[in-house]
Amino acid sequence: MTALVAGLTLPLLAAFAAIALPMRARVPAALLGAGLTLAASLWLAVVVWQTGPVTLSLGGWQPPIGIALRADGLGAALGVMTALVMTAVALAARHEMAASVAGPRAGFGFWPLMLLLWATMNAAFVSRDLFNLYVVLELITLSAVALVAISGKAEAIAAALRYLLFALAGSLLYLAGVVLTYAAHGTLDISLLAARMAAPSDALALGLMTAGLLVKTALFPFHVWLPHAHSAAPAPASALLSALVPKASLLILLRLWFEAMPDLAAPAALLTLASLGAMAVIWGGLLALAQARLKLIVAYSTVAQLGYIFLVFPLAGGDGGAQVWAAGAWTGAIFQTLSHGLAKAAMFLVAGIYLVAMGSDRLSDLRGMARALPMTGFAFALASITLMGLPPSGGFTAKYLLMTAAFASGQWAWALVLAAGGLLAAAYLYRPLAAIFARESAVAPRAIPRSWQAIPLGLAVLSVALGLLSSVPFEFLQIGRPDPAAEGL
Amino acid sequence: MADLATYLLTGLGLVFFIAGTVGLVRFPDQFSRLHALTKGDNLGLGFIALGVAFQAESWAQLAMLALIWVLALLAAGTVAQLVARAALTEQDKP
Amino acid sequence: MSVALDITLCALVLGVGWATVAGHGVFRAVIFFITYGLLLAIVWARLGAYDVALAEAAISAGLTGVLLLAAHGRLRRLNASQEVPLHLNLPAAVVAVGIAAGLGWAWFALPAPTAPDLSQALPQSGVGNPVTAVLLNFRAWDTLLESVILLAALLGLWMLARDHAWDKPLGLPYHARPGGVLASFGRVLPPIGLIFGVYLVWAGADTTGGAFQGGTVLAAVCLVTIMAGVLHAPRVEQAAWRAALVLGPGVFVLSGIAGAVFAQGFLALPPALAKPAIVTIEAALTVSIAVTLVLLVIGPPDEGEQDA
Amino acid sequence: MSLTLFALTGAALVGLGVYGLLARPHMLRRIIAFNLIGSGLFLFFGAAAARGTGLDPIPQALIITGIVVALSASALAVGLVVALARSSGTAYLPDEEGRL
Amino acid sequence: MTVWLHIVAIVLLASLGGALWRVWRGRSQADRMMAAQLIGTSGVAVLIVLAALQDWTLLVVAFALALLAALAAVGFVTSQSPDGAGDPEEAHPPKGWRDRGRNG
Repeated sequence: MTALVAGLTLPLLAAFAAIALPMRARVPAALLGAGLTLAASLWLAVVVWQTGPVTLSLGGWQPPIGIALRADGLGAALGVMTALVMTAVALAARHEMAASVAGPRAGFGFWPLMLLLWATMNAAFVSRDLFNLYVVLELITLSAVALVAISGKAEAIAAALRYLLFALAGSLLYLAGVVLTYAAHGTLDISLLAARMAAPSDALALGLMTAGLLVKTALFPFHVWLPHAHSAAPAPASALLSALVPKASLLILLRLWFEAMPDLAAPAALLTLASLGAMAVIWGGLLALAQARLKLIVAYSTVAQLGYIFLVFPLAGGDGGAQVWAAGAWTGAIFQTLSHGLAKAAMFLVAGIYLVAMGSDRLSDLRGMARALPMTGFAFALASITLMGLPPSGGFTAKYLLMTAAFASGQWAWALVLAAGGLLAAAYLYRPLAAIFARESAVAPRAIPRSWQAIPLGLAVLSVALGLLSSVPFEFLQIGRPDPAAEGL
Repeated sequence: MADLATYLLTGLGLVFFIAGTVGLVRFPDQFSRLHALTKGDNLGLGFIALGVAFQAESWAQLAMLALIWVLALLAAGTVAQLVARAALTEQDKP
Repeated sequence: MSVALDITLCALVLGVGWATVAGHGVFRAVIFFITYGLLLAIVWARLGAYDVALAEAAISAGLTGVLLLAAHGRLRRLNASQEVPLHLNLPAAVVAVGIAAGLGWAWFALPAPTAPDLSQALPQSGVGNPVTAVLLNFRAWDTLLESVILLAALLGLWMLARDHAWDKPLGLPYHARPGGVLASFGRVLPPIGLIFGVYLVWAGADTTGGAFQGGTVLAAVCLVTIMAGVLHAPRVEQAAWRAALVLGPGVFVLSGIAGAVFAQGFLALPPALAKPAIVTIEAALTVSIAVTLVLLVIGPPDEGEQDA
Repeated sequence: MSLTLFALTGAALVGLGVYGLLARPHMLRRIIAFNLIGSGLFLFFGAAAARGTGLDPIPQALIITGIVVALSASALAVGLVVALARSSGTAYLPDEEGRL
Repeated sequence: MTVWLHIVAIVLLASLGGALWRVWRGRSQADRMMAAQLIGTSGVAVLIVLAALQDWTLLVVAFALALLAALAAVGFVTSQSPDGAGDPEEAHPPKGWRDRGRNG
């Protein structure tokens, strides 16, 4: 319980300190807060590993009066992934977002916004209350939009405004569903809703909430806001936005469909969700192929990579939840969520280094970067392996599990999507890799400290290691998993 | 007796409100409308507050009613003056 | 008779809502939106939700209105307040009617109401106003995050400043004719608003009121004094103001941790201490809310622009 | 009777707001439309909360939270619109139909 | 008495509706703002009547409305001034208004 509370309050207090303290004390305070929050997230994972899910009724009030928190394997694992990405971003941002480099405005705003985002991501991973999740989603939205606008450029303002427009529309759709849910059942608690008496308005409520969350997760066709918002932000902010922010709304979707209202998971609805995911995989990949700037390629790849996760709905949802392959599909989707987070953050941090070193992220300007800054080239290559789904990476484990479940359940179409997506990823990542590993280097880039280059490399190595050591996380994710009728393949 | 006062005073208040609205809608130029606005509905509000005061159950409620009226008078007076000036500047603009 | 009153009210609300959307011109939409907030406050009064009525009157009719008016003024000076000609958008109308019809259908499909039973919990909450009990005790986590949302919005707003204006005072440089009507109003209003705002926070424990409503009223009078040139907005780098921003959320978090250390758990308030704890948290929150709201409305550090 | 009236008014306000959001691309009007949708939803919620014996305080608290959240989002959105107008001279998003 | 107060509230709302027509058809922005101000006063009156009808705590809401209506109007007049930050009573912005010499 202490670890859970620490993970929520430490980043909040650090954010307050970063706002109130004078300029020179801000970054140290933020880094201290980041270190402590990382420790709290790891601690929470250890506690969950040893004793099972951690449950806490806030203020001592049980639902439906109060709000309950519950850290299961899924929530704790996402918390650890978030902590690793946040810590890496904080270390990299020391170079990029210090007031002396980014100016006093961005150097002031980045740190508290990052910490607020961290606190709310942690809150989203453990909250069991649908309205509390609405408040959390709004907080994530406002922090994320602010992080997009932080660069101050005209295109960033327009991208931030478009992002806010979509995100608020998504929030209101979600809120409409929450209102209907409370009006029908007098509770907002996910566990209590699982045991509710079904009402005719439930399908509409679930549909509204799902639609809102899809907009926030940028699933095809609601993805139009994402690439420009993610690429217009400064690189450390892009890493947070792409690797972490969509995961919060995604997690709520999983909680709704697998925990709160699994009885409403009709085959047609599950098929629709997965079809949209499949289209995201293809369309996002094709658009990524057409980009000339590294950050835009990486941002469009997020659209595609998020699509895979939606294959979990027909493979593990509804009546399929009781089948033997469900645990594999479920775990594969979470593996995809985790490994994409680590790899995507690594890629954006590499892009940030290149922007500082070369002043540009056009592929034509990045030729031969691996010779000048070998660690960054290595990091980008490892992260690419994860996104392509090549062994032995975490992305491979994810796609392997999903594909096995697809074959086992006879839904071979999803296996085709997985294969096509992998090929597309190889194609769109080949271009930046070819540029970075080109033999000639055009201009001598600015020197980048090795300690900075090592940060994305660390994340990329972790994203691969997730596949090498997959048995521990596999077991971890089963802790508190809804409906664990059958254990894996 | 108290009820009778309420009927009379709130009724009177309504007359002023209606007159104020009619003035707002009918009078052609801005400044006579402004006059209708500040006089009509603030008197109306005063009479309604006074009428309702006869139904009040405590001194605190009476004080509150009086305060509301004073505040509304103050605000309306100020606002009418300022908006009239702003309207003058607005007329200079294309 | 009371149904006739509600019908009149709903007709007005719908008419104003329609006018807000249908009418041409941004300024007209803004003014209709202000009157919309006012009518909605009356609707909440009719529903018996007095705390909501107060919040709606203070926030929707007051602060959001002045926010939109100021923004319209800015856009006009930037030549961006003009609107392209409007026409009927049939697909949008279909979607809108569909959503409204879906909600309308859901109303009749709702099962019998099942509100949580608060009769056991309320006496332990430390306050007599059930809405305050929910906000500051039962669902304190929501309220804490809500106060952080205000903060996040303000940080986001500040990020929109131009870099060279960053060390300038926040918002536009307001000025008024010394001794004029506006300046006098800016001096008369604060005492009234201050007393009323503090009263709302104090009374909120047991009757209509609360930290958000009180903070909004305080913010409103503060804004009037700033717009009347009586008070001046601070700069970002003035530490005391930034400390005021995080005071409320900070006290809230720390009291939550104290609950975890000394009482049953995070955000727990022992019934004996609940009332003083809630009043303390609300007082700190009110300060932060008021300052944050004022700064949210006046905007980032700015130099403004002259009328062409 | 009155509750149904308020709930249906809320639903209609949501519809009006959705129409405004989709059909009125000027960003200031879109912010207003968001507020219409939010308040319509809250009105529906408030009417639903008044159905039982007495008024359920939990929805009231949630609505107050929601009103403050809406104000925060509106303030940031207004700031972004002004910044957009300052940097590009228009309050319409790029590529939005009906640009001036 | 209850019936009469209901009637008063309804008539007040109807008169408020008349002012709404002026917002719709106003000739100038100031015209619309003034109509909104009248609507504000009518709203305060309605709330006072409802206070007597339902619950006297509504007087608090009426007071808040009266206070906040003034804020909107002040926001309007300042936003109408040439620099968006002035007082309509100033003939011209004071000299040096741009140097922001405040706060020392």
